[in-house]
Formats: sequence, structure tokens, C-alpha cells
Amino acid sequence: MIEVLINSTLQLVLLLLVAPLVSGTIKTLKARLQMRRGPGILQSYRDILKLLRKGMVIPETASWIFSAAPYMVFGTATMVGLMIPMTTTHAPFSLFGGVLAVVYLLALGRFFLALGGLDTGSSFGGLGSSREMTISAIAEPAMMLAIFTVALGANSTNLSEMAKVAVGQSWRFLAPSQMLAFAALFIVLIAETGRIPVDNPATHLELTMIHEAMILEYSGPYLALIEWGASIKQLVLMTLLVNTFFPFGLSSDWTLQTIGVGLTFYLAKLLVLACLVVLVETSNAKLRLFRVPELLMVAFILGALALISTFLF
Amino acid sequence: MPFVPNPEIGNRIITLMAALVLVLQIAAVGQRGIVSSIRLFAVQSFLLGAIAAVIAYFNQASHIYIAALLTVLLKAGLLPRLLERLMERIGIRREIEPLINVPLSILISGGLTLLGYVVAESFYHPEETSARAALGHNTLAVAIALFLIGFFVMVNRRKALTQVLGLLSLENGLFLAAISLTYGMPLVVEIGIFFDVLVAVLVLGILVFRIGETFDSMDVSKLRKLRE
Amino acid sequence: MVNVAAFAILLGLAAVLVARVLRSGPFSLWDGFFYADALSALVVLLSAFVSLVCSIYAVGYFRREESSGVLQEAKEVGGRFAVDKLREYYALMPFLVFAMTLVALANNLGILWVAVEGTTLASVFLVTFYGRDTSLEAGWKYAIIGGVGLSMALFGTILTYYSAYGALGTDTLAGLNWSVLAENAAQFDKPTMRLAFILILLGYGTKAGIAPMHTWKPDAYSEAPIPGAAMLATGVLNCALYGLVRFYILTSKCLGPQFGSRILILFGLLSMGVAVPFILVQKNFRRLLAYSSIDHSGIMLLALGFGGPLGILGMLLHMTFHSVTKPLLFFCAGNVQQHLNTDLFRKAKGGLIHSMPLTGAAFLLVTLAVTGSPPFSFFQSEFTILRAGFARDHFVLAIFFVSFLVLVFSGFLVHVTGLVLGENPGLPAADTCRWKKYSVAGLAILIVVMGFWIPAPLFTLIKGAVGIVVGG
Amino acid sequence: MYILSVNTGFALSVAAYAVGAFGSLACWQKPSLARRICCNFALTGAVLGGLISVLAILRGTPVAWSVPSGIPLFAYSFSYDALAGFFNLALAILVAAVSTYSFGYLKEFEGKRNIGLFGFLFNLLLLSLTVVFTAANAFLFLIAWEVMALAAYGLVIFYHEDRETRRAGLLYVIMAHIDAGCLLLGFALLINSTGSAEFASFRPLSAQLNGGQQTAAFVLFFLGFTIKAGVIPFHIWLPAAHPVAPSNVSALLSGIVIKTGIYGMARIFLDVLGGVPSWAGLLVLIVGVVSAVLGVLYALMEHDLKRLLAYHSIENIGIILMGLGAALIFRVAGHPTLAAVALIAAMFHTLNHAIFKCLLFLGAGSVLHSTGTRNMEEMGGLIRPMPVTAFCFLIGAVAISGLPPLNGFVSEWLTYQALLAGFGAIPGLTRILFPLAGSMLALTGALAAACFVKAFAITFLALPRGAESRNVHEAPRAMLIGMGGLTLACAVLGLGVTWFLPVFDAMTEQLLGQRVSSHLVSGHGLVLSAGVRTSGTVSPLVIAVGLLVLMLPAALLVAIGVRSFGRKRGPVWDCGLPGLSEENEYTATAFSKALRMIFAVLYKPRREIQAVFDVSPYFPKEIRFESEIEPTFEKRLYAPLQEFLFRVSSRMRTIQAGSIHAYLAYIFVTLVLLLLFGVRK
Repeated sequence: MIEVLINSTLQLVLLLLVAPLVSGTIKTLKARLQMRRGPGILQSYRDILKLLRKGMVIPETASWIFSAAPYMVFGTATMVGLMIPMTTTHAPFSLFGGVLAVVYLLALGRFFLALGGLDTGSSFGGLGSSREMTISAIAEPAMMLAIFTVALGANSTNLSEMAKVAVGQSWRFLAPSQMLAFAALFIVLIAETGRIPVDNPATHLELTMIHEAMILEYSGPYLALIEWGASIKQLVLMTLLVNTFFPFGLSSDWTLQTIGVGLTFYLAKLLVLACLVVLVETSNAKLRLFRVPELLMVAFILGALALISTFLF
Repeated sequence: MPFVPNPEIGNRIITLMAALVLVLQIAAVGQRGIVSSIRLFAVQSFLLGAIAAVIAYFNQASHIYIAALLTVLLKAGLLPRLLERLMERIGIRREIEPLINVPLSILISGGLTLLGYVVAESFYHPEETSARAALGHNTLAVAIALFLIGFFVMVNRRKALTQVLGLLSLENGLFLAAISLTYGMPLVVEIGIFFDVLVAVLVLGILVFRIGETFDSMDVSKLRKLRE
Repeated sequence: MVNVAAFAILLGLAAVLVARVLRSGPFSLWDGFFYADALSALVVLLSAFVSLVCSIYAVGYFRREESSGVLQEAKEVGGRFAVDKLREYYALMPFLVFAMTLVALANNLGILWVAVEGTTLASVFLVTFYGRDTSLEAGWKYAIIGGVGLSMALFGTILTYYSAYGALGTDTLAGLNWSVLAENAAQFDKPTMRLAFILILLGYGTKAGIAPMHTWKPDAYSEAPIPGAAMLATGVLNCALYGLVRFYILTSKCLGPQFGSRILILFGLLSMGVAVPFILVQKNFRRLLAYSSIDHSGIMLLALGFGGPLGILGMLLHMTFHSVTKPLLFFCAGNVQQHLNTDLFRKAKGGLIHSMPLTGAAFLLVTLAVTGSPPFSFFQSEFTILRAGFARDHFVLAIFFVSFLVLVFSGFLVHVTGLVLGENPGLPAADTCRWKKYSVAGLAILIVVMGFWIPAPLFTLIKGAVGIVVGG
Repeated sequence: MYILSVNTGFALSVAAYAVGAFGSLACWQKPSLARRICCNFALTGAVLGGLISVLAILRGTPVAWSVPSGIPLFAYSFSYDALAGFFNLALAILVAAVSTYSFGYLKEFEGKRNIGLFGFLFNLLLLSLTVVFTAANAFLFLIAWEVMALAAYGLVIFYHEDRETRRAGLLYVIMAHIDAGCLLLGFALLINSTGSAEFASFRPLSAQLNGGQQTAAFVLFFLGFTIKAGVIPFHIWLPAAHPVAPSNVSALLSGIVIKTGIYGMARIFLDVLGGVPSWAGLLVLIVGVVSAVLGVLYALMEHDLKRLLAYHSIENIGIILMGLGAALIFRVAGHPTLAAVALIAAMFHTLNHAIFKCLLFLGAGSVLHSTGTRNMEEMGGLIRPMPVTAFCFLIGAVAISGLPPLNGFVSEWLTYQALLAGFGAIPGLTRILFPLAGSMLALTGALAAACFVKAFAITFLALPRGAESRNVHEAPRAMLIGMGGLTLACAVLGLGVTWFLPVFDAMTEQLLGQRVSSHLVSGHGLVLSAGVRTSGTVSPLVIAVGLLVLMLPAALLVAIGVRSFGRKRGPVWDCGLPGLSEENEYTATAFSKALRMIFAVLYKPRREIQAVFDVSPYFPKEIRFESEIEPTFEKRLYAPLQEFLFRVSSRMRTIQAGSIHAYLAYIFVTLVLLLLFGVRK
């Protein structure tokens, strides 16, 4: 019991700290790749701190739902973060919810955020919510298929179990099924974290935007919570990818040294994945909204193929 | 030792008469005038009565005399009167145009006669009614033919009155069948049936009368108000 | 009024008869002129019941007719006065009932035929009652088609007599007596019997309104005054079927059940099938009732065809329920017609439930009942018939049967709800006449009760009848 | 322990319903009295019924008894086993809530409508429902089944003045009759091979039936029950009939009446027939998937609040069928424990859907009650005037979207686990179907979430869109209590699932001979685990608590921020064009636009835009936009059928053309033919 508490606090701290770092890194890398100086890696921390120290304006039309949404987003994201193994195969909350819980908790956060977007009565919010729900809805099956492929391999939907199995066979990711599943999940990651070519996190007040439109009315600490939650969600999804497919450095026991090793490996893997994301983002243009389903369809097909290939090979 | 009637002669006579009846029926099919068809019917009924009498005579079946008498009185006497009276009361025009033209309908009645024979073949068993037998076969066929042709007349003719005539000649067929097969029904039944026929004709007569005065035409094929 | 009393007494007598039959089996009177067993007792009971109910309703019905002056119209055409018309009705009714009773009680099949013919002759003037040209037309069709049909029945009777003649030899009075024929039906001459049965089926089938001899029914039912029509649809129908059943027994004793059942099933399904489309697209709610009774006689024929204890039980149950339920359907239709002075759906605006709540409710109720939906009693008989069908491995037929039932249900419900439900057209309140109210309400209650409870003696009576038909 | 024996208790609750029915009918002239009688006796019946069901479930062993019926052909025989107990429990919960709600809801009828009649039909419906769940005799079952349909019909057409209502009612009752017909045939088939109508006598039968009979029986029962359950493609009556009924009735219809179809499948396929061929199980699974996905897709396009809910019933029935189908397949494949898990998933979702769908309909009812419209485009901003209703509806929405930690999530989670296990358990290529079905379930869940974001937000949030929703009031207390109870149930069944699971043991043991609840609970009774094959675990309780705990620091941060830097209310960002009003709000149509475009293949949307121009086409004075989707099944499947029927019928009418000669000719021809037939042997 105590142990669980310690673990979870540690992992919580890790989450809260690493998440902004990752998004910051992505921003910087992207800037560099586009021959800009760009903000520093720590920019995201500064943003959050700044927002926390601002007053906030709440629309007259809004009800308590509007205020509840940020907490839900933040809460669900961190909750999910506790269920996923980061540095070691053992996630503190893995017993209390597997990958299904992860997906549905994220959905819960999204549900409330969408409500918050509609609560203001502004067309932007509605537009954002509508698109957000739509895209996530059609992203869901692909995501599930890809995850199932791994889960069926591990015979469990618990992330720790899946990680353990993965550790057992480190080079499994070379199997075609794993490759395909990884590809599918990667596309889903792009869609879920609202990155080009699905959404453009950097724009404001464009009719192409999705996530940003939804949270347009938020300000101050609420916005901070949402941004933070979003970055945590992104971190979680990336972690899911790296740790289930490339279990290098995941240790199963708790010693300082293993944790150190695990942490370094973990950050390294994240960095690689971040680079991948950046490459995709810079090398692609944003898709029209109604082209996105095709992309996700591709992801779905990949997932299905992955599934089939699990028992063909 | 009184004169013992010879069945052979009886059979001849009956078969002859039956043939005549059939001819009359077919004639009725071809007949155009109402009056004459009524007359034909009267003669036919008289012949039937005669047949009945002959059978009664040759088989010493006394109760058939009654049947014969009733037939002659009712069908040959009373009913034609009634019908003619009715006809005068309404004063209907003469000509009646059947739905199917005469030659064809006569052909059809020929076919029906054939059918009558076929049917009669199928279930007539001489051995069961050994002595009185021979009159059965042809007569039965004729009876069935009468029945069918009468029915055909009802289908074919437009006038209310001629339909009644058809019905009556159809009844004649039944009568012929009854006496030729089984020498008549039990007496109670016979009387009942005769009574019914009488009432039926009265009822139909009233209807014909009313139709006559309501529609000032006796053409029942014009009665087509009640339909889907 | 007199009729009501008379028919009440008749019902009492019928009850006595039933009791007697139940106690001491079949018996006969007047050296075998009358003969009564469970089957005939059942039919007598039903006829008596129907005639009582109809006569009660008739009082209310004709009072309304008089006040609304329909009869005066009839006067000009028919050339007689309203009172005479009433006298005519009240005189014809007992004849009809007498004939119906005679049908059931006659021992001699010939007399049976005479009696059936009697019912026709008595009811022709019921059909032409209103003296409109349409009613004359209906009457004519009824008389002619009925006449032809019955002459076929007579032919059948003669042939039966002949086929028995070989076996019995003697042509005594008893030659056509049921009590005699039933014993030695086995030795009858088979081909003759086959022909006889065909003719009988066509003959009494015409009277029962089996397709394709059903064509007179819609006309007659929609023209006769409601109580008369109800009598035709229940009592007379029962009589025709009764005759048919009697001969069916002889035939199946003589030829075995197969021969009869095939034709019966054929005609039964045909009648149901013919009734369905006319029920689906129907403009006139009194013709609708006629087609429903065609459908029901088809069902009963089908049950007879399925045969076996189950089938016969189903048929007789169905006959009983039909005689109880159908009158109510007619009465409701009658009330509606008198209320709106039309029998066309098109002219009725709907929403009758507002102006005549009792009739409206009863109409819905009896619609559900007559289309055989549980919990009403028809469901029991139809379920039994279905089982009989399965017992004879008529799987496909069973499917047809059920789908016809469903279609009829749909058609009926569409029409009747369109008539009864809907917003209030603002008609004056009806349902005032006591006689009508009591007959409707009483029957409605009876129907609901019968769905859950059948009096034991009645059931034993039916069982007995089944025993007779199956030849136990 | 047992104060009153099961059958007397059952009799009592039936009696309570009966008294409620006839009592309220009897005093239909005194509306308020009728109302009280109706609701009170319904409540009593529910309480008794619930008590009994709990007793029966605790005892486990079936109690069978028989009552002599007035009809000599049959006896009314009952059997109160675990399955019956479970469904009676669901019924009791719902009825308790609905009858409480009705205390307030029926008030508005007083003086306007015949409450006595309503009370009669209402209690009759409840009575027939509990009999359906308890009948052990085909005849009794069919009677109760049809009485249920007829009572429901009466309630659906309660506002019969409205044409649409009448049509919907007819559609409903005709479909109901068709399914009754199928069941009739099915039972006749079984009865024919045993000679008895008792369910008990069918049980040994399953072995004796030959292939053809088995197939026939399965098809007939499957048709019957799926029509009743409103499974696509037999669903068309459901979205028509449920919305037009009074809302407390719609709650029951969607909550429990369509579940009788599920009950029937469980009863016949698992209990009476003791399993069906595996292709049948697959069929059930696939039908489930189809109707889940299509159901939610159609729901998304609805702007009529109650129709939307009705379509979600179709969707959830689909989800239930997924579990049931899996259970059937596993049973044949010889994995009883897996089958038990799948069955629990299905049954638990049945219960959950009953509860939250009932809750949502009641919520919609009170919205309707105060706004008087079902059209969401007229609503908006209702959360302020009616906060309690809004909260209850929100909880219901979260639950039905299958979001943690509420009950919907738990049962969907179990379904996922069952499907995943299927992949490992079933040999051959068919195993692929299981994960695919799982992904479709995911799609369904996500779309449902989207749909309920729309439903809740457009109804309750932002500014009122129509005059109807301007000055509205909160629903009366009785209605709120009714909803509150169900809301609580949603939470309790979600968080306390581990303590609730043992309820299923008796059922699974009866149907599959397995008690699995102990496998499904681990971690000090806190954690729900997938049990046998796959080892997934989840703990709604911990998740809920964890969420609260994790929100604390966030709340702290915000509190600090707000304290030191203040918070003020301001206008919404209006792009500089002042005067943002409800016309600028996002509408339900707009919200579903994206999905309408994406699934255009399915919807075949038709839209027309009429613009009225003043000076130049660039400045339209007003623009009318209307868009509708094609009701595929109605248009492609049912309309042609009806068309065909009527064309044939009209053709047939020519045989009754009124010519007596034709009539005579029919007879003549028949006679001649039959004579020939009679002649040749």
C-alpha cells in the first residue's frame, strides 16, 4: 500500500515534469528543422507558470460545466499517466486499469472538454468540439485494433503485463504484426495529440483549427490546466508507443540504478519518437478535415493487417 | 296372374324419355324466347313425371306415384303458370341475348353431357341394383347432364326469369337422379323438397317482380352496384 | 319484445337439452325424427344464444331506425309501411331460428337439407329488408347462388343415400337417418361417397361462404339489417358447417380421413387467402365484417381438414368463440353506421371514441378479439389449430396460416383504429339506447371473460362433440 | 430468513399490479385519486417484486409452481429461477423509479386526459412484464407477451389525436404481432415434438431435434425476439413508437420492454434449447455489431431528443447481443467459464442500459414537460433553470457513453474482455471476428460519446435557442426523486460492481453450470478482473477516488491563482462584431455535420439552401437551410413491401366485380374441376 503511494507520487512528479519538457522539445526541434531559432526547450514550463499567474475571464454564458472541464482533463490525464509503465515495467496503478481504462479515461476528459467548448455558446467552441469528437471517434477503432494486437500477444490488457511480456522478447518489434501495429498507433498518436497533418497546434483563429478552437474561451489557470493535461496526454500516448514496442531499459525491480538506467533509456526513446513526430509534422501539410478519415482508415487497415498477421506468422 | 311388366320394355321407354328430356334441355339452351323456354320446361317436367310413373309401374314402388303426381302438378302445371303470370305482370320484352352465342353454348352443353356420362361411369354399379338395374346408367348420365346444363344456363342467361328456369331445370336433374338411382328419397324428404322448391320459386318470383319494377329491366347482369 | 322472451326460453330449452345430452348421451324423439348428440346440442346452444343476443340488440336497433326514418324511405320502395316492415322482421326471425334449430336436431339428412334451404328462404327477405335497389341486388345474388349451392348439396345428399343404399338395401323412412347411416358408413360405396362429399362440400360450402362460393356474402351482410346480418354470420354459418361436418364424418368413416382433409385444407386456405386482400384494402366496414367471416369459415374448414382430435377441437372451439364474438363486431359496426349514417371509411372522420366511448372501446376490443390476438379466446382455438397442423406435419401450411392471420390483424387494426381513434370531430354523444348498451357491454365482458375462463360443462360438451366427429 | 415464500410474494406483487390496474380504471372520474392508486400500487408491486427477486437470487434454486387456469387446455405454470429473478429485479428497480416519477408527471394529465385508463394500461403492462419473465409455459408466455404488446400499444397511442402517433402505434403493434406470430410457430414446433407446452418438457428436447428443426426453431425464435428487441433491420418501429408515448412510458419501453427480447433469447437459446449451433452464435454476434454501429450512427443525426434516445436503445441492444452471441459461441465451443463471463457482460449491460436509458428518458420527459418541445434546436441553457434534471441527465449521458467510472463503462469493459478472450479460445479464421467486433464496439462507444456531447450540450448548455426554453421551471419534486434514484443506481453499479457481481452467480450456474464471480474479483474486492484467459483488471472505485485526489492539487493551483489574480465574467469572444446572440450558436445539425459528411455513403444526405437576396447575391437577406438523411431501411426495405402488398390486393379486387354471372361461373368451374378430380381415382 505504502509502496503504491510512493511509486505513484514518484511517477506523478515524473509525469508533471517530463510532459512539458517533451512538448517543448518538439517545438524547438521543429523550429530548428525549419531553420528558425524557436523557443527554448523550457518554454512550455514558462507558459504554464505564466498562465497560472494570470487572472481569468469566464464567459457570461458559461455554466459550471465550463469550470469542471479543466479539472476533468487534468485529472484524467494524470490518472492515465499512473496506469502506464514509464521507467520500469511496473506502473503504480496498472492493477486498477489497463489499456481500455486508459482509452476511456482519455475519452472522459475529451467528453467534458467538448462540453466546455459548447458551453460558451460561441461558434468556435462548437466547431472545435464537433471536430474533436468526430476525429477521436473515427480514430478509436484503429487505436483499439492496434492495441489489441499487442494485448492479445501479451494475453492481457494490463499495461504492466504487456510491458513484462515485451521485455521478455526485446526484438519482437521486428515481427510484421508489431511493425504494422506500431504504424497504426503512430498515426493515431498524431491524430489524438492534434498535430499536423490532422490539426495544427500552433494556429489560432483559423477555421482549420480543432483543439485550439475548443479551448478558445479558456484563460488563466484553467488554460494552464488544460495545456498541461494535453501535454501529459501526449506524453502518455508516446510512452505507450515506446514502452510497449521497444521495451529496452525497462527494469522490473526497484533499485536506484535500474531506475536511473530506465529513465535515461526512456528519455532517449522519447527523444527519438519526438524526432519522428517532428519529421512528420514538418514534411507534411495539414489535411483538409474530410481527408482525415482516409488517413485514419489507413490506420484501421494497418491495425487489421497487424491482427491478421499475428496468427499468420 | 296379372300382367307382369317386362323390365326390358321399361328400360327402353325410360331411356327414350330420358334422351328426350336431355334434348329438351339442350333445346332450352338454344331457345331465345322466354315463353317458349317456360313451355319447354313444362314439357320436360311432364316427361319427368312420366318417367317417375313408368318406374313406379315397373317396380311396383307405390310411393313414387306420389312423387310423379307432385311433379306433374307442380312443375308441369303450377310453376309454369306462375312464371307466365309473372312475365305478363312485368311485361318484359321478348328477346334475351345470352352471354355466349347459341352454337357455342350448344357445343358446351354437348361437352357437359359427355362429362355427365364420364361421371356416371365412374361410380355406377349395376350389380348392386340387379333387377331394376338397366335404367340406371343412361338415366343417371342424363340426370347429371341436366344438372350441369341447367347450371350452365344460369351462368349464361341474362334475364332473371331465365335464371330461375335454369335453377328449376337443374332441380329436374336432381329429381331424375333421385328416382333413377334410388327410386326416390324417403317420402318425408320428397315432400319436404317439393315444398322447398315451391317456396323457393315463390321467393324468387317475388324478387323477380320487385327487380322488374325497380329496375324496369330484367337484365341481372346490370345489377352491378355492389362491388369492391 | 316477444322475440326476446321467446328466444330466452329457447336458450333455456337449449341449456336443458345440453344438460340432458351431457347426462345421458345422444337420444332421439318421434321414432327417430329428431336426434340430438353433443354436436347438435352445441350447435343448438350457439344458435339459441346468438338469436337471443341479436333479438335484444334488435329492439334498440329498430327503435333507432324508426326514429331516424330509414324505414320510411324503405316504405316508398318496398311499398309497405314502417310498422309492417318491423312486423315482417319479427315474423321472419322466428322462422329463421326454427329452421336453424331444425338443422341441428333433424335426424334425417334430407330434412337437414330442407331446413338449411329453409334458413336461406327465411333470410332472403332479411337481406332485401330495406327494399333499396342495392338490397334487391344483394337478395337476388344471395338467393340464386344459395339456390345453386343448395341444389348441389341436395345432389350430394342423394348420392350419399345411393351409396348407403347398396349397404342398407331397404329404402325405408330411416334410409337417410343419421343414426342409421353413422353405424355402417364403413360399407358405403366409395366412389359414390367421394362424389357425394365433393358436392356436399360445394353445397354447404356455398352457404358457409367458402371461397370461391363466397361472393354473395359481402353483399348480403352489408344490406341486411344488422341483427339479421349477425344471425347470418354466426347462426346460419354454424348450420352450414354443421351439415358439412356430419357428411365429413360419414366420408372419413367410409374413405378414411385423407381424402376429405386434402380438399378441405385446399378450400380453407383458399378462403383465408381470398379474404386477406379484401380486408387489407376495404372501403366499407360492413363488407369488412363479411370478409372477416369468410376468413373465419376458412379457418374452421382448415381445422377440419387438419383433423385429428386437436384439429376438430380447434374447429369447434373456434365455432363457439366465433358465435360469441362476431355478433359484437356487427353490433359495434351497426352503432357506428347508425351514428354516422354511412358505412364507408372515407366518409367517417374518425375520433368516434369521443362521441361514443362505449362502442368505440368495444369496437377496438372486439377487433383485437376477432383477429385472434391473445388474451382473447380465439387465440386458444387458433393455437390449437396450429398444433393440429404441426401434428400433421403441414409446416408450410402453418406458416401460411399464421401469416394470413397477421395480415388480417394488420388490415383490421388499420381500418378500425382509423375509425375509432383520432381527434374529436365534434359529433353529438351517442350510446344512449339502453338495449344497445346492454347487449354491447354484456357481450364485451363475456368475451374478455371467455379469454380466461371456459365453463367446464361447455368444454365437456365440446369434447363430446369432438368425440363424435373423430369417431371415438 | 425467508419471511415470505417466493410464489406467494410473486402472487402478491401481481395482485398489487392488478389492483392498481382495475382500481385506477374504476375511479377514472376522480383523476387525482386514480393517479395515486396507479402510482402507489405500481410502487408496491415493484417493492414486492424486487424483494422476491432478491430472495430468489439469494436462494438460487428455482421455484416452480402451477396455477390451474380457467381454460382446460392449459395450466398457468410459473418457474421463478435466477434468470427470472434477475430480470424481475431490473423491472422492479425501473418501476420503482418510474412510478415515483409519475406521481409528479401525471399531474399535468389531470382534467385533460383519462388517468384511469392510463393507470390501467400502465399497471397491465407491468403485470404482463413480470409474468413474461416468470412464465414456464409456452401458452402463458405467449399470452403475457401479447398482452404486454397490446398494453404498450395502448400507452403509445395515448395521445391518439395526433396522426403521427397513430401511425407509430400501428407500426409498433403490427411488428409486435409479426414477432408474436414467429414465436407462435416456434413454440408450436417445439410443442409438436414433445406434446406439452411446459418449458420443462422442452429441455431434454434439444438432443432429439434434427438439424432442420433446430434451424427452423432458431430462426423463428431469433426473428421473434430480435423484432421485439428492435434490432436492425427490424428496428423501424422503435424510433417511431418510443418518442410519441408519454415519457414515463417511453422510459419503460426502452428500459425494460425491449429487453424482453434479450430475456427470450437467454431463456430459449441458453436455457430451454440448451445452446444453439455456432453459426447461430456468430449470427447473433454480427447482428449485434451491425445494429450497434448503425444505431448510434442514426442517433447522431437525430435532433428530436426522444428519437435520439430511442436510436441509442437500438445501439445498446446491439452491444448486449455482442456479449450474448459470444456467450452462445463459447458455450458450443466448450468454454463454459468464458461463456459465463460473456453472459455476465451481456446481462450486466442489459441491467445498466435499462437503468440509464430509463434515467435519460425521464430526463427528456421533464425537459419536454417544461419546454413542451422534443426538438433540440429549440432548447438550450436549460441547466440554469433546471439544474437537478441537468445533473441527472449528465450522469446518464456519461454512463451511456460507457465512460469510467460509471456502470456503462464496466459492462462494456467486460464485453471487451469477453471478445478478446474469444480470439484466444476459438480456432480458425472466425476468431478474427472477435477483435474486429471489439474495435467496432470502440467505434460505437466513441460515437455515442459524441452523440451525447451533442445531446447534453445543445439541450442544457449555452443560450436558449427557442422561445419554448426561455422561461421554464424545474420539474416537480417527485420527478426529481425518481431520476435521482436512477442516477444513484448508475454510480453504485459502476463503483460497487465487485460487490454486485455475485448476483450473477446463480444465473450463470443455472444456464452454464459455472460460478465465476470469484474469478472476476481480486485485489481485496476492489478490482474487477477479466478472470480466466486474459488477465486484464480495472477498478472503477479506485479510478473515481484517484480522479478526485488528483484534482485536488489542480484545484489548489487554480484557487491560488484566482485568489491572487481574480476571476471575472466577460462576454464571449465575438470576433469584434458586437452582439453575439443565440443565432450564432452552434446547432445540433451543425455539430453532426462532420460525421454526416464522413458517412455520407450511409446517410445519403439531402440538403437544400434557399437564399433570399436583397440587392446583390453577396448579401443574402435570409438563408433557409434544411438537410435530411434518407431513412434507408424504411425506404429500401419496408416501403416496397407494403407497396407490393397493396398492389396485389387492389388487383385481387377485380374478382369481386359484382357480376352474378361471374360469381356463378366461379362455382360452375370449381364444380366441373372437382367432378373430374373426383372421377379419376
